Amino acid sequence: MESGMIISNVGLVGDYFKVTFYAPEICATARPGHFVHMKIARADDLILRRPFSICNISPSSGELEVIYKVVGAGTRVLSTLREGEVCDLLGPLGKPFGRPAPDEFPVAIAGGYGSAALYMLTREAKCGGAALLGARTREDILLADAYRTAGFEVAVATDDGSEGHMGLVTDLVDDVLLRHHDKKLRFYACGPTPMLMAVCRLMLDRGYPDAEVSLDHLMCCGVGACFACVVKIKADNPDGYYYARTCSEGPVFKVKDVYLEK
Amino acid sequence: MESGMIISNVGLVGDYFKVTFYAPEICATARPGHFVHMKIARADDLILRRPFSICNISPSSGELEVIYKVVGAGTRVLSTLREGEVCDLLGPLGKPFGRPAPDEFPVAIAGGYGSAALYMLTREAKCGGAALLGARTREDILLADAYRTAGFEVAVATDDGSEGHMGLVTDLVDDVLLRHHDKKLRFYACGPTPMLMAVCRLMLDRGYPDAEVSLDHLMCCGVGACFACVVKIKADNPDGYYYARTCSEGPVFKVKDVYLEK
Amino acid sequence: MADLATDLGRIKLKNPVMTASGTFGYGAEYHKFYDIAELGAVVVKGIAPFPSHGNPTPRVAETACGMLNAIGLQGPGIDRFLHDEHYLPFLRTTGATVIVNIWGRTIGDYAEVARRLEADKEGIAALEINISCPNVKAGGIAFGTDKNLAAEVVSAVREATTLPLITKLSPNVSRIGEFAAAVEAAGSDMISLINTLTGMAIDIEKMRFKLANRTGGLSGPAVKPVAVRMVYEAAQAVKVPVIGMGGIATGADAVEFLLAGARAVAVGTATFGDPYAPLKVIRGINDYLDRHGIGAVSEIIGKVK
Amino acid sequence: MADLATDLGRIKLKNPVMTASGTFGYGAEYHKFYDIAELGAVVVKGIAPFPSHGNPTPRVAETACGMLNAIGLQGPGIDRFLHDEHYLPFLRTTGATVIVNIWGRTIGDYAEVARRLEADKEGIAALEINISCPNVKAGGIAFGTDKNLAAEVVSAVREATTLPLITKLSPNVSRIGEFAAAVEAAGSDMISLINTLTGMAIDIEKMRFKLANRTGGLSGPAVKPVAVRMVYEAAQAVKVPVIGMGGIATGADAVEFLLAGARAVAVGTATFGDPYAPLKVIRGINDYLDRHGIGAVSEIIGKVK
Ligand SMILES: Cc1cc2nc3c(=O)[nH]c(=O)nc-3n(C[C@H](O)[C@H](O)[C@H](O)COP(=O)(O)OP(=O)(O)OC[C@H]3O[C@@H](n4cnc5c(N)ncnc54)[C@H](O)[C@@H]3O)c2cc1C
Ligand SMILES: Cc1cc2nc3c(=O)[nH]c(=O)nc-3n(C[C@H](O)[C@H](O)[C@H](O)COP(=O)(O)OP(=O)(O)OC[C@H]3O[C@@H](n4cnc5c(N)ncnc54)[C@H](O)[C@@H]3O)c2cc1C
Ligand SMILES: Cc1cc2nc3c(=O)[nH]c(=O)nc-3n(C[C@H](O)[C@H](O)[C@H](O)COP(=O)(O)O)c2cc1C
Ligand SMILES: Cc1cc2nc3c(=O)[nH]c(=O)nc-3n(C[C@H](O)[C@H](O)[C@H](O)COP(=O)(O)O)c2cc1C
Ligand code: FES
Ligand code: FES
Repeated sequence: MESGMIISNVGLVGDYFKVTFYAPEICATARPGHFVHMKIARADDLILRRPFSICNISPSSGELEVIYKVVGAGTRVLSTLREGEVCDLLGPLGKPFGRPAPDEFPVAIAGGYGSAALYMLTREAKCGGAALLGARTREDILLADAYRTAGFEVAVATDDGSEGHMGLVTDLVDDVLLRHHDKKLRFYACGPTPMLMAVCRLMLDRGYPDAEVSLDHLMCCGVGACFACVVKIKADNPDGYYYARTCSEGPVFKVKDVYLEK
Repeated sequence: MESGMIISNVGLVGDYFKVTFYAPEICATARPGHFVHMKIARADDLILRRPFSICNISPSSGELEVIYKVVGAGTRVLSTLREGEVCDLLGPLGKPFGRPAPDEFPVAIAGGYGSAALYMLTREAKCGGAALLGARTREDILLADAYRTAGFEVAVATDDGSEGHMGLVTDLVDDVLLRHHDKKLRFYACGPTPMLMAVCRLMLDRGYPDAEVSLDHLMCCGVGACFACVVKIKADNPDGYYYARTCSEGPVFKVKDVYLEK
Repeated sequence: MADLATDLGRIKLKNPVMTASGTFGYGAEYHKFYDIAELGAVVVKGIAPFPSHGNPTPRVAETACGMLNAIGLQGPGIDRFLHDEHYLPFLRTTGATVIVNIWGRTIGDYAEVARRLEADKEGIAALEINISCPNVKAGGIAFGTDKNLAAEVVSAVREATTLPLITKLSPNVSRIGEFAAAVEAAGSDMISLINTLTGMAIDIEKMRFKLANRTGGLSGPAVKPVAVRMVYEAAQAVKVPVIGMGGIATGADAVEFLLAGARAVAVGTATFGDPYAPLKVIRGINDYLDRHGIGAVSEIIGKVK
Repeated sequence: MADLATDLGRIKLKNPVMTASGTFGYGAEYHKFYDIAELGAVVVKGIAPFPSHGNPTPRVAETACGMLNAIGLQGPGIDRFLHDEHYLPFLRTTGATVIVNIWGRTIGDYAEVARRLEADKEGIAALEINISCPNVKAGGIAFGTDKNLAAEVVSAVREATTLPLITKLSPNVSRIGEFAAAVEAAGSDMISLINTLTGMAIDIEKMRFKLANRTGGLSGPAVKPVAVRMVYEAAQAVKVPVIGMGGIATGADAVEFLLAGARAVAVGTATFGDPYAPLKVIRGINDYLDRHGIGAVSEIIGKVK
């Protein structure tokens, strides 16, 4: 548990903000896919923490970045906090993404804030990668330039066609498979649940059962104690599944392990 | 109802703070003894407003001052608010003090924040007055210089004798009666309830049944609708009293009307 | 602008937002802020056959997202209510839809106050029978937590008046549906709920109860989840209209109750924080309907099942 | 440093602060943060004779100063609890005082899980009988809101084990004192309360219940006033020790329950906001006693009457 002092908190695009904390302890061990569980300062009527993926860290300066979208009461208060205010952070929490091997070419499939959740992969990729970014509209695309600067090629899909492919981000996968058929591809995905379920089916179909998805689920304790955040994971029992805790057994799961409803 | 924008919010002495709002509508009609009922910004888990006496106004600039002591959750949050934040204010509320006639010499008897609650009297006094200020200790004495600047003579009593008379502020009354026996005295009091009950008895005894006390009581609606804030006021019924609402029938009552428990 | 009119059987309201008894005085206090005839209905503080002091002070204590009150039904009594210019005569001048909340220490008290109101019923739209006030020793909560007594009170009032009757239920019971059904069977035309949950707070520094009455009734946003659940259960259990309340502060809160099956709602504690809360709730419901392209509030009632 | 030791009849605790069942996993989750043996007792999540999936998701919803949960008692079942290294075997290594919360769908289930624990009772200080979970259809709340059923469950467990028994009461009743007396008479050595108040929340945009189970249990600061009142009433009604919980987040909250008559307290929902909450509560009680010059926590129990 660390007291994260806010260094800056600024609007990005649309309803997205970026908050930067001074949180050296968490920075010291954070990896892609980890999240922090945040007690939002001043929001005294909200008793629960909020989970946010760690978007970027600077272990040398102790700075930790989170990109968040204002969607409800907590994120609304968060967006009003100023430099110098302190949010208590638990983290890094969860099981992170598998580290890409030196010969692997990581492909990040992102919807919405998933782009932020996957961004740390650029730190662990040895020789580039690809980022497939999906959003509703042009303004909601996050971090495209940052991915490019980090050496990733970027492809975009928007629901309204205002930028890139008009349609689903999963539509972009086959093109990557085609263009990079010579590479050892490793897939990572984060975004809204329906998108991730589509990713699971696609990856199984295309022969990537070890692709990893980071599942976003309502959380409460964040440390495995309350069983609020569960998702169905395949199990060797009559029902074929058990409820695994995304906070402690996840949020990252392999697509082959996710139990898909018929 | 007015949105009071905070112009400044600064520590005074001890646990006392002064907050200045821009609230021109309330300033336009506020009189000594009036209060504002404040929804403290950011304190989302506190559902009730807090009543505070209006300490000073500047109708020309629309500035309204409240002096408050940090005693609990609401005043604690209030003390962290900064310039530019907005607290919703209801006011001016309550029945104010009677206006001193041109030939009357007002005497303010204050305990604790009562000194702030009575300060506006200096605006209505035509030729000076006296302020008797009681406090626990020297540092808790509020506004002594301000009263002097406004042309009031000031006498102080502290529980620990660190300044002025060691003892109760009511002990100072007889000296005023003696020194100003030639004047038409008019008494006003505000402070903790036990002190005010002592003031009632003393004033009745010394022949000032029309002396006025501003009673501080737990409030809820602030406008007479809920019957939370009641005090016993004499009535012509078998019990000898009825429960009057301090927010709307008070907070200022004449000492002859206050029902004193045996 | 959606159609907000609400049908409560024998009475129709221009919109579904009422005030909760005991939180809106007798209307005059808030008529200074706005025209109270804009509200669906004004429910006044509880009236008994006799005047009453109420409880000793302190009478309220703030709690996390809520408050406790033990006002103890201070009130002018039926005589002054009918004839003193501050009460019913004033309300008649406003044109507001007025609902009179009634209480007593005995079943006879309830019948008596109902009879008196029946005799002078001009400008009264309905009576709300409070069998659920936790702050009055004799009567009150005992009626509200005993199905047979509750039904007896309703029957007695039913005989005393032809006015539409609302029975206000206590949430301090295990199976609210059974209470709703019991008072429906006894002749109540509507049901309102929830009254307050019995609670307590202790001042640990002074080592004494925060309320002179020891216990008080919990209200405000803190109780909303309990209230929504009980409104849902009551609406499943009876055919008569249900009026929902408990922690409503915004249009969104009100919509939650409407979706759960309430045909109208009441705003209580929220008015203390914001005198305009009832008006804002009306506006909020309208905005919600407009945003969802729904033409009439009646279309969303009981929609979540 | 005040004396914090607490006497719960057949068990003594080094301090009066326990964890509330279902909010502290099986201890291991928080042992990463601190030594859980520092707590008065660790109460584990409910154990049944069988493993159980729990309810569909979503299982929680935040509310004003509180939360609703309908976890539905997901759990490993008694076999894995006794033998899997994550559960009881782990807890035995910590030296913590362990209380096992038990539940079932039938009275026989309760007796069976008690018998199994009796047979393997090393490292178990007491059993807590959960007759009050509102989130399990068969059993649970039905036992908790029917005095006779509640007593039958306790009697059956009493026959199955010699371990000290705590019975955890439901707050969804009118007269909590009667339930406390009934389970005391049936052989419960202690009483704990409150479990959660049944509530509901609706997502008005999606027009559906926020919880897949529709209703859930309300906990957190919002319910504290109800909890303090019920602890006070229960402590007046029985001679056996009462363990208080419901919205405790600070030492001050805990002191309120102790003054109302609780001999120990449990911290639940607050741990989600702050894993260290139970330790902070211990420290807060100690600070309060020191500040008031009180030598032992036992001196303040039931002091406000
Ligand atoms: C592992 C993980 C990583 C996440 N990373 C990010 C991120 O990097 N950027 C970002 O913008 N969002 C992220 N989210 C979603 C984020 O947690 C929610 O948007 C946020 O909790 C909403 O809080 P609120 O108070 O504004 O909304 P409210 O709707 O008022 O919240 C009410 C409750 O629901 C919970 N909740 C609401 N929406 C979600 C959601 N989508 N996921 C989980 N809990 C939710 C809240 O935590 C709170 O308990 C992540 C979620 C998870 C589980
Ligand atoms: C007419 C009037 C004028 C006042 N003027 C001033 C003033 O000028 N300066 C000043 O410092 N204080 C003044 N007070 C007292 C002030 O209202 C309380 O100190 C303040 O409400 C405490 O709020 P809190 O949240 O910090 O305390 P908490 O103890 O957390 O408050 C809990 C609840 O109790 C109420 N409360 C607590 N103490 C008091 C009290 N003494 N009087 C009324 N309600 C109380 C709060 O309003 C709130 O509803 C006045 C009170 C009244 C009735
Ligand atoms: C200060 C106060 C006084 C109340 N007095 C009454 C009353 O006289 N009669 C009654 O039926 N209900 C009374 N109630 C209960 C409210 O009408 C309402 O049922 C309850 O407060 C829940 O709604 P809320 O959370 O919106 O306040 C009172 C509530 C409060 C807070
Ligand atoms: C997520 C969650 C799960 C719970 N699970 C159980 C349980 O398994 N058994 C039980 O007896 N009580 C359970 N409870 C109830 C708590 O133990 C406690 O009685 C209640 O939450 C009130 O305390 P609090 O407000 O401090 O949380 C649970 C509560 C929560 C919030
Ligand atoms: S959030 Fe509590 S177990 Fe995952
Ligand atoms: S505070 Fe409501 S009547 Fe005075």
